[in-house]
Amino acid sequence: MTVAAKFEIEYLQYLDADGKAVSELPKAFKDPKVLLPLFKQMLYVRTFDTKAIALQRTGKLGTYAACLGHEATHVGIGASMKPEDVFAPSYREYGAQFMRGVLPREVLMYWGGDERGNDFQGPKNDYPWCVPISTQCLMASGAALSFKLRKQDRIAVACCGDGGSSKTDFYAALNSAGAYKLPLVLCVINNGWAISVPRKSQTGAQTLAQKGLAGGLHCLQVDGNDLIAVLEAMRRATERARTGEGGSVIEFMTYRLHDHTTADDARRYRGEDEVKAAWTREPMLRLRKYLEKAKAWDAKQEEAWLEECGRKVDVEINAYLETKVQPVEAMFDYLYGELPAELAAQREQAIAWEKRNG
Amino acid sequence: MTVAAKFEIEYLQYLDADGKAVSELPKAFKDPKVLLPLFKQMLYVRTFDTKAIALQRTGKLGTYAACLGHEATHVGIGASMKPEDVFAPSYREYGAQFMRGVLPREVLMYWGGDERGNDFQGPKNDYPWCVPISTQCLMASGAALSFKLRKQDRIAVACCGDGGSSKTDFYAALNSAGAYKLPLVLCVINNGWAISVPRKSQTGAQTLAQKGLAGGLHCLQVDGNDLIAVLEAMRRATERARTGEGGSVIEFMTYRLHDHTTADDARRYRGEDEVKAAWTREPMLRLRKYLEKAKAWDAKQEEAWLEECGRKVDVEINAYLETKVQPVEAMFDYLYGELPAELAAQREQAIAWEKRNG
Amino acid sequence: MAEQKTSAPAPITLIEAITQAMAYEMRNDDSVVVLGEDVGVNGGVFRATAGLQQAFGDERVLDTPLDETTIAGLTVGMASQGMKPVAEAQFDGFMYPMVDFIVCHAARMRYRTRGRLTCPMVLRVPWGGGIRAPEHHSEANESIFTNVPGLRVVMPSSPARAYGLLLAAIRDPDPVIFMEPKRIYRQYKELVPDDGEALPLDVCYVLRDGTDLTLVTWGAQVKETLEAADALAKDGISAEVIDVATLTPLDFDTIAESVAKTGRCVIVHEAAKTAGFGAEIAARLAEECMYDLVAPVERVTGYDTHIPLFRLEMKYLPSVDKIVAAAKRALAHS
Amino acid sequence: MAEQKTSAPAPITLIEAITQAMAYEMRNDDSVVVLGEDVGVNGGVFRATAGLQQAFGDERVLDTPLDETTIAGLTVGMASQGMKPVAEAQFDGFMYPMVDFIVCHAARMRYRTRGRLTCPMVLRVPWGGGIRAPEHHSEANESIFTNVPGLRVVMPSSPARAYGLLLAAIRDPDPVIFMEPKRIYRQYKELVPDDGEALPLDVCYVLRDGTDLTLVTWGAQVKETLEAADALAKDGISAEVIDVATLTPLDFDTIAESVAKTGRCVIVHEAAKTAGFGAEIAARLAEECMYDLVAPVERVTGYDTHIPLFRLEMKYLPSVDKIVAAAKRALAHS
Ligand SMILES: Cc1ncc(C[n+]2csc(CCOP(=O)(O)OP(=O)(O)O)c2C)c(N)n1
Ligand SMILES: Cc1ncc(C[n+]2csc(CCOP(=O)(O)OP(=O)(O)O)c2C)c(N)n1
Ligand SMILES: [Mg+2]
Ligand SMILES: [Mg+2]
Repeated sequence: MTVAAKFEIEYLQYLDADGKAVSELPKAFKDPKVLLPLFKQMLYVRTFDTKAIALQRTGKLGTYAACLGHEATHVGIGASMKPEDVFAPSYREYGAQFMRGVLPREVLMYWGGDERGNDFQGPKNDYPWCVPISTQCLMASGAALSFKLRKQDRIAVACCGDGGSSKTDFYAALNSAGAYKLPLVLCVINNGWAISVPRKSQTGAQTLAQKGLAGGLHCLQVDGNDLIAVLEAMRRATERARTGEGGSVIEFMTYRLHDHTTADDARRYRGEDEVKAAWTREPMLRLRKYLEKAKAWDAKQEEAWLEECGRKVDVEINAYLETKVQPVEAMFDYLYGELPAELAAQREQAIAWEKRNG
Repeated sequence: MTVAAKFEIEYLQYLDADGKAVSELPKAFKDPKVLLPLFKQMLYVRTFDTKAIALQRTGKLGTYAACLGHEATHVGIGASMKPEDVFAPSYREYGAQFMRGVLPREVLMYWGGDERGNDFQGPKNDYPWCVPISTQCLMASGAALSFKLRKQDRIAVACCGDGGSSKTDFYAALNSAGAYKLPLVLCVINNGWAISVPRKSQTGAQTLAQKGLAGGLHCLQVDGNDLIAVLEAMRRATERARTGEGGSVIEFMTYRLHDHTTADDARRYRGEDEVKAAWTREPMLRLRKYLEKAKAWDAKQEEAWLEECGRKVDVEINAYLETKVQPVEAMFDYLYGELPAELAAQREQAIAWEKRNG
Repeated sequence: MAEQKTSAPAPITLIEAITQAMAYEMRNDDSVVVLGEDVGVNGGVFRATAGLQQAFGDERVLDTPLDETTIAGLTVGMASQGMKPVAEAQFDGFMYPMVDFIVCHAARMRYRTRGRLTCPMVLRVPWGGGIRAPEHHSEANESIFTNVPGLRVVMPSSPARAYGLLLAAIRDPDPVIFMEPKRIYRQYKELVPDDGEALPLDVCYVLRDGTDLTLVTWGAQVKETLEAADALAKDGISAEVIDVATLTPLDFDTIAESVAKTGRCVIVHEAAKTAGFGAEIAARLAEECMYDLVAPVERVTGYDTHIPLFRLEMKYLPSVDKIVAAAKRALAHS
Repeated sequence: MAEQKTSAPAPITLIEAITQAMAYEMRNDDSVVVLGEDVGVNGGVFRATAGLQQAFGDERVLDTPLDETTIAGLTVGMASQGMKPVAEAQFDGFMYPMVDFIVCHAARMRYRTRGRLTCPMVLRVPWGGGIRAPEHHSEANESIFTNVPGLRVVMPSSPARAYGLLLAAIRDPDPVIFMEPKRIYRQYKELVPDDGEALPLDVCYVLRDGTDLTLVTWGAQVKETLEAADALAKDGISAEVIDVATLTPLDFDTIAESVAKTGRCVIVHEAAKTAGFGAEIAARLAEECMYDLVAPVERVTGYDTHIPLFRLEMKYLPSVDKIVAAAKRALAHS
């Protein structure tokens, strides 16, 4: 038999669900000093998430997409990027975004129905949340192309879900990244579900990582609940991107512990047992055990930190709640660089109507 | 290192460019009696192609997409299907279509600017030529899904080019075929060029066959100028499809010996040397040598057959040239099952205008 | 649900009428299948397909991979091979990747093959704003299909019309884009007998007779338009209200007849004004009814901007007040 | 070609003017890149990019993989990161897969981010029928974008306007859909100084003054419309001819002013009639110019069918005779 091509896709895991090392830890991520701030960030994100859900439940926020269970993947991705890189999230990677300077109040503003949430004061070139699934991946490929053409030392990182890996835009992203050898990292965050559709219904492929082979990209599958595996996978992929070796597809295996969004009721389509089992593998647990064993963290520290997190998040929530609604003309003011005459007339009409009837 | 997945893609070739067997021939395709009618068909197709190009050059046909050099792949694919299967061509697989009963006059009618060319009198369920690249692949996946749902023992076969394998619709086809385990064979006919864009610019993937891995499909790369390899690849893929093992992606390596279409001038973008070299590997040559060596064919037979081909094709050409243009109301008559009142009024208007001014 | 055929009839909502129509036709015709994201065990994010997979099995009700191109392509593939697929786009804003297959294949299958292959499919699209939903969940994009020959664009505005028009759409031998005004999915209930009676396509519905002016609208705005007619009635103004319901092919005769009587026309729609479908109706009036008109045509529409996120969206949408104001402008002419 | 800047000026065709505009702006602005299928060494299937890759290199002129979704997505990605991509869809009929990115991202980038990110891109689309091309190579689909806020839809009809409008489109800070009437790509030549002077967007062009009626059109039909005006002149009828050129945002004032003078309007376009962009112009007339009109508005358009394959296509398209007939119908009213 003549072989046209041969492939092997690696799986990365360092800490098992109990926080025990299952293989030699990468040097860069051995030191608790490196991991601790990220663990704290994960706790911060979870605090935010919990409070955001509560806000929605009390009518103070619109539909909200929780990130419960994704914290290691999200924070790990955010930690692996440089400020000048560009991040293209889907709609729940707050952990990555906070590391890049997106403000919790911005997250809330967006889900609270206000476009100003997308006007990040931090990472000015990052993409906003992206509702049309996986289009952010292809946009990120375009961003990466612009870096390459202008010889900028920047990379683009995009996230999508297991469901999102079925989207043609995802394929277009990996195809173009391969064709132009672009500095792009495509992070497929496989949390088992796309709303009610389980991973197995999305594709006949054995792994989602292998989709990268279709474009000749570097492929990797990792335990997305293991922060160290996430960091190591991202280290490899970002290094490849920065050194001209091209794009990667990384599949992060995690689990969506919450409903799809606050508008969803997952009990309709998935069993309690599965969720219960997933809680034993969630990302905080193992990292906490690992850090505690290394004497880098303890219950008291956690209590204090969580309290601080609560205070910090509350400040953000208050800032959000105090934001006044935009005036009616805001509909027109960001439509074109310069408002065409036709639109200017409509703008005046809208203002006049509001004055009279608003 | 933990391995998440491992793949190997086979390459099939039986006859080299000189007609010498490079490996043990598959039993089913050893006998010249099986190969001879197909070789004759290839000669017929080439005769048709040559005459169609000439028709275009003399202003008797619109833009025409030649199939020069693709004959083994096209005829081999057509020979591997059953009448009740569904074929979804791109726009140059006349060799496959003739085997299924499409008439040369229909091909000419289509490229001659007449929709009636798509009204195949032979294979009633086959798709017409498809201009929007690779959409036929996804449509074929839908056809295959309909066979599966209705438990019909039929398969769908779609063709696209190397360029077409970059199209998101191609990815959607393989993704859905994998997700539903559909009886679908995706034939990627890699002729080296997509108009002026060479294969290497389309993708970073080492083979086009491996794209199937993205959907968990069976993948195979074959010498598309070797009829025996084409037949064997199709035998494997169609058998898988018929026995519920799901879809395949087969990459047929061949070469576009003509311009992209009669509207193209390939000298603008590719070298003479490459084309010259390709002529030494073209599909007729090796099969003729093989059959001659097996005493199944000789120059005299070929001469007689080509003469017959010429006569047969001329009959078709005459039938095409004699076809009267459709009346103006033909624009309306196939738009809806029943013409809505609004449209009926326009139809009358059109007829009246023609009568007065036409 | 699919089994409830014989239970005592109870009033149902618009979305329940949609479910009822699908269930009826799935019982009636084996070749009808439903497909889309989350339409299976989850019953659709709006519950339009609730109970269908349980009743008909997962070979009649298919969850698809998450890709709208895929949904459109599979749908056209199935339809062209003799099935009658009813596909769902989860929200209006996710329908754009389907445009290629709809325009290039669904709308042309019959035309291109001179009737050899056809495309009897329905694409259901929850449509429009006003439900405080996230971005891309509130778009009024019906106009994207109205210039495409070979399609039908249909939009019901009551439970009964939803039932009858969806049955008609599924039975129609050609592709139908069936847009569902999600804001009024559960606005009110009415008795909709599950009798399998389809309504005609290509017909506008006169919802209220009147003599002073004609209000023309479709979809969720039927609600505000009827309310505006009520408000006008209090001022002694008699407004005729027409629900276009089947946008294309358009039944312009019903509109023309009304305007011949009233001499005034206000067109109300949620989509942006410029080149919204209201333009076509106004154009027809300008071509064919100029001598009937005693006042300029008025359009009450969304502004020529994107529908804003939900804190501002109600200021974007047509409102009862805006319709009344336009009607009064029209009435000021004589 | 890109080097010919200083050579003696010679008259050029519309498509040469397009090449000239791209070359000018690529010299002028480093951030301008050209991308599409076959735009590189092949210079585009219509030769619009002929010589550009040779002049500017393959990092300024990029062949893309064969996927229109990819082209649209890469374009939006580049534009939102500060480049000025000029993308080509090879033919009108291949533009539909781009709709999602155009509508969901290009048109909303600025709006969604409150101006933080923008999308200064141009999508060039060879447009329209009448060149005896194969299927999907002859479509007039401008209306698909005219109801989408945040875009500009532009269509030149002469070499000089092609040059000036394309420069304006590339320099514009927002996304522009630039549709090129391929039938008149090489219709005639005119002197187009390569001076980098852009024309204003959002302006209609009065090509011929007249007093008896107004003919409004755009794209390739400008040719037939001007010929119709000539024919009418022979009968002593003075027709004003307006090339809309920038469909959205629309400069309606120019049209209204003309109709105020002439009282009659015939709108000519190649796309199917129903919900074609002509409807918007007729609608505006019905809203704003009713008291100026002395005759019903007329539309001369393609039928509400797909453009047929080429043996029949000329019977589908508006013709001089059809325009003259409509004008005479309008003139029969007084
Ligand atoms: C184009 C498009 N289609 C459908 C949706 C509706 N939708 C929102 S999220 C979602 C599932 C996404 O699943 P996955 O990609 O696995 O990401 P996850 O939500 O699990 O993180 C769907 C179908 C959408 N937002 N965009
Ligand atoms: C969607 C779409 N985009 C562009 C084209 C124009 N076009 C026609 S054939 C072709 C190249 C196709 O190359 P390939 O897929 O390799 O097939 P081949 O012609 O070589 O058989 C292109 C770009 C098209 N027909 N459809
Ligand atoms: Mg998921
Ligand atoms: Mg090719």
